[in-house]
Amino acid sequence: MNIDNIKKEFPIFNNKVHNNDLVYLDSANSSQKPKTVVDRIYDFYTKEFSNVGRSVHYLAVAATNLYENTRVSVQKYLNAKDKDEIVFTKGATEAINLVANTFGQKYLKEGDEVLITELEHHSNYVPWHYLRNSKGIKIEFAEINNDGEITLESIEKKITSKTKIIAITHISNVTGAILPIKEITKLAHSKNIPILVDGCQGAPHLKLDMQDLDCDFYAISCHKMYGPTGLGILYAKKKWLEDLPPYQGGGGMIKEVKKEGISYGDLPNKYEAGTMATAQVIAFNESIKFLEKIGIKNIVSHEKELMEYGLEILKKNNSVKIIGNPKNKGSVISFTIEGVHPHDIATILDEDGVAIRAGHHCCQILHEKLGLAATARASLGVYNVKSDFDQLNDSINKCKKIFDLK
Amino acid sequence: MNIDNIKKEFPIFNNKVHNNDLVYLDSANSSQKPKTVVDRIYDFYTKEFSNVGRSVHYLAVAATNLYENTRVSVQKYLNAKDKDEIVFTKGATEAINLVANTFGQKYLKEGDEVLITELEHHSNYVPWHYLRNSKGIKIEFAEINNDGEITLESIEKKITSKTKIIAITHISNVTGAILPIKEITKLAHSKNIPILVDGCQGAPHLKLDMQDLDCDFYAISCHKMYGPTGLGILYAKKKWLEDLPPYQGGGGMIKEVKKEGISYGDLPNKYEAGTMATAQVIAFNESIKFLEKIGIKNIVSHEKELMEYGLEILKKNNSVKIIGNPKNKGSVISFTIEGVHPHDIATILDEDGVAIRAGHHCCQILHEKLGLAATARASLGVYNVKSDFDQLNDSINKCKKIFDLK
Amino acid sequence: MNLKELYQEIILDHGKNPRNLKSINDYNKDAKGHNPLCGDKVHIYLKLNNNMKIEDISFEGSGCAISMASASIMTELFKGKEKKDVKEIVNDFLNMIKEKSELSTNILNDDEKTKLMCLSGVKQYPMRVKCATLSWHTLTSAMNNDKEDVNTENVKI
Amino acid sequence: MNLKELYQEIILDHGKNPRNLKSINDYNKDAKGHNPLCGDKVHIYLKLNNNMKIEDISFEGSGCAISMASASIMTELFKGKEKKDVKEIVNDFLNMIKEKSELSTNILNDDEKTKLMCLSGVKQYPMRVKCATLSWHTLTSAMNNDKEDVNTENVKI
Ligand SMILES: Cc1ncc(COP(=O)(O)O)c(C=O)c1O
Ligand SMILES: Cc1ncc(COP(=O)(O)O)c(C=O)c1O
Repeated sequence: MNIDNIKKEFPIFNNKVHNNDLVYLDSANSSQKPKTVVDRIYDFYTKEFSNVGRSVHYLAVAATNLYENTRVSVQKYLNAKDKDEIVFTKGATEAINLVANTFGQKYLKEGDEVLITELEHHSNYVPWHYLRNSKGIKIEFAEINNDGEITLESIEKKITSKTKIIAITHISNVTGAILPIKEITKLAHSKNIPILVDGCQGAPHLKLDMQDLDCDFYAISCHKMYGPTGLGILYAKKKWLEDLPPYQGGGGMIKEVKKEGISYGDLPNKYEAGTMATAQVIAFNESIKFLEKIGIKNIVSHEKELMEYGLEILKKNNSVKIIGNPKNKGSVISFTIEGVHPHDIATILDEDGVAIRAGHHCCQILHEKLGLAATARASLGVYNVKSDFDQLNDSINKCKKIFDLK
Repeated sequence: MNIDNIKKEFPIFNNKVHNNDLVYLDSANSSQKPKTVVDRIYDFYTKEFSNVGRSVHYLAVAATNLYENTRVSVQKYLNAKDKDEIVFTKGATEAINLVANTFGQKYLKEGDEVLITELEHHSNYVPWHYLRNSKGIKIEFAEINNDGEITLESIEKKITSKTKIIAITHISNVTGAILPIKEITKLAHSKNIPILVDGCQGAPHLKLDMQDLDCDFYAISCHKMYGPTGLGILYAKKKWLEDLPPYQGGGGMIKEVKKEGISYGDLPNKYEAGTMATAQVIAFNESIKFLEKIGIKNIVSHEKELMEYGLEILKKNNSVKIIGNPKNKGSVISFTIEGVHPHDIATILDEDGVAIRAGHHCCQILHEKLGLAATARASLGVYNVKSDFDQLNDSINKCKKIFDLK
Repeated sequence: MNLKELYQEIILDHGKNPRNLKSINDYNKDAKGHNPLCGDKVHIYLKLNNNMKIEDISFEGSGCAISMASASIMTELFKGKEKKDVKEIVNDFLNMIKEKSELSTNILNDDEKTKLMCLSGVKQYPMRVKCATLSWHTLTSAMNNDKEDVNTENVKI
Repeated sequence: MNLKELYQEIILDHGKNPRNLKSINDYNKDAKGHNPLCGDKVHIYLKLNNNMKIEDISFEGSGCAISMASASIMTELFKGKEKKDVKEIVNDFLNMIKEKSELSTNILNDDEKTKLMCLSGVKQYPMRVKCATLSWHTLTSAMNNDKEDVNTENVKI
């Protein structure tokens, strides 16, 4: 598969937006879907549909196998040790809630500290906040430096004898900073602290190797990874999944149910209560295949090249201020234009078919720190090309003209 | 839309199973999907895809409107008072967990009682069991009578001054008993006890009117209702959604986030954390349209006719023992054959293309009460026809022959 | 769609140089509004005199050109108006943004109407309607002495 | 696929009239197994004598024809066998069910092999493989003195 014309694998680009070609720069929000993924959903529902794991008839057997095949594909893609370390959830948000809830139940008590960062998405803050309310734990925030990065040192500074878990993003969805997860994990483990990584922005854009990263938990949103909506993945080391209590309760996750008590099923069923997102899981196998066909190496270098091109162009535009300047930067460029509110930028760009996002990107803590109510954000997917940035820049110039800026 | 040839709306029936026509009698497990629903998913992903509610560009605006349109359709279908009473979840299991967790947090303490029934699916028992463990509450079980029914009296008998909530199924997924929800709700409310209804089996088969039923919570699985997998609905009276604490935490459900604290968004966002199952919600609008086009009255009478026919045929078969004999019976017939294990029945039926389910159907409490390890279950959808029961009966006779029964 | 209709000269002017952007010392009514989607915030201050006339009105806040211009134009408009007329004018404005293309109230003169009509371009931009209406809802809330902040995710438009 | 291969005479016979369906009073090893999907349960009892020979073996439980027949045939087979041979026979059986179509061990004689081969029809019914293997996994667990019950959702086949 040639990455230079990968766009043709995505049917959405055959459509016009306000009579213009779609320039989609909102992949950090959600990625578009390759045709193979959408076709798989269609075929599954029209030719093979059945619920998973509960009946012995032909369709059910086939669906169960397909469902478990995806688990194995994901295991391999993440280089996880065991397929039972892959839990399907409804999204990264649920994956993080699952960990915060079950880890919190078992291991956190009043005065304990959870260490997160100023870069975190609300999804990796609110679930911990619940424990602040219910258990009286404390939340510490590792601070960003002037480049919008989190360094190993900024983490180290905030670790105390009360730190019970570290929960950090792999890539900031605002500054694009790539965090040194492997080093942070080593540090954390040297102090016996487990680490959760919010991999929403990391998973679609970086080579992933769970055994090498060695983190305890890794949360993924499939819809940002060329997969269907309503699906996420929690990778967790087996010892944790065996050790922690179950999360939601229902069918499929139990062993024996009596009026007096209940025993829970083994992994991975223990964390997959109720009917799962069968069709989505099965289709996600095609997303993995798609990524594997291009090859993560090619994706990384393609996106790096795009990123450099985009930064170069935008830096030349004297009204554009880029947010953050991390040495290791992946897949997102947030910016402001002095004199034009991001919301207005987004509306004007949209008229030209350029889709970006404006707002706080669910990172209010960071925006408060930066003293900004909102920023504009252009984010990349495999289907982007250099001319997308040319169009972005042209449309930014249109904003400037409308707002009478030089 | 003519219910007599509704099968042609479902592409799955164009496929063969072991060279036989598919006789799908496993709809209580999950229903098949009409073409309109599958097409909607396809079109959304290939022509209109964007995340919901977070960007101002064209695709995002359109997706947000489509998403909210489904909420309004569901509101109307359920005759709920307000669209904000409709919360999208990943399934009925999550919907029940949401209520048990948040109601439990706020209102349950040691010694309090939750009243459920012996008919309940594990999904409506395990979430309450968690509270037994964490808070020391008690779970009481209203008992079935000899016909496999739960009567108003059996509920009344178990209500004490400590009963804080009643959680019961609308239709048993084993005996098919339809519970007198309206009467039970009246009784509960007369004692100031709120009531949750597990509507998994009720929603696809009964006329629903939340304002008439007057229950406090109603949980639905969309995949059993001709909709996509990975989607459920919690109907809850507005006063509860306003009163109870939030469930999962993440993006979209907050108002203001600071390092010191968080305030939550208004309904319905408060309970929809993170990126939702956008495509599934949008496609579910087609499921509702499908149901409305046939008309629930026609569905009820069609399924009633089928049910009577099926019962008549199976009752004539001297080896078949039907489980339960409720006066009001909907959509499922569970049975055993003396001398043939349900698991063997299912395998033999499958060879003829007849898909049923064998096992405890996530109702171990009920099976223990009945003294059965497993039962076989045939369940109905709108696409079934009388000849499906003829085929079922023929295949049962094949079982008997293989096992040398008279 | 037409960006020129949305970003008219007068909107850009009010957006860049909002009138009445300050607090009032001796206000007797106020309310806060918030659009969580884009972070726009507004705080409306009102001084109602004994004759139930709006003696002074101002706002503080930050937001996009549309929301700043709308608040600026609104405060200009209401200075000197009677309390009893506020509801009718607000409703007329909201209707103009939502459904009709015209203003129909007799309380406003033609000049005032022309100025308000500048905001009608927003109708073609559904996601921006909330920007234009935030300050108006917040004004209503201030008049009603509501305790809850206005949240655009909550009000109908 | 062929139902006749799955439900052979001998399977139906053992399924209906399982041999060794009882507990042993003086057993010295035992283990429980469970297939949560269909509710099948088995409890294996073993009496190993001082010469490390299986002096007696029995089972209790309930389940489908396949699982009952498999347990029945298995207990018949192992009565009198040496402890050291159990592992090889179990593996050979599991391989036969999973991959190969033949039994290759030299420990079993032709009659014994023929009897075991009756269970090979299950290979074509993936959901039923667990029924056929439950008692075998449970036997292994009993020999190993495992503390955890066997759960077919957990073991590889
Ligand atoms: C009565 C009943 N309740 C709850 C459930 C669980 O629904 P889901 O698995 O879709 O969450 C089911 C279906 O399996 C059911 O039949
Ligand atoms: C860094 C980060 N974390 C978490 C999330 C939440 O993911 P989801 O909404 O898919 O659950 C997102 C995406 O919005 C994100 O960018």
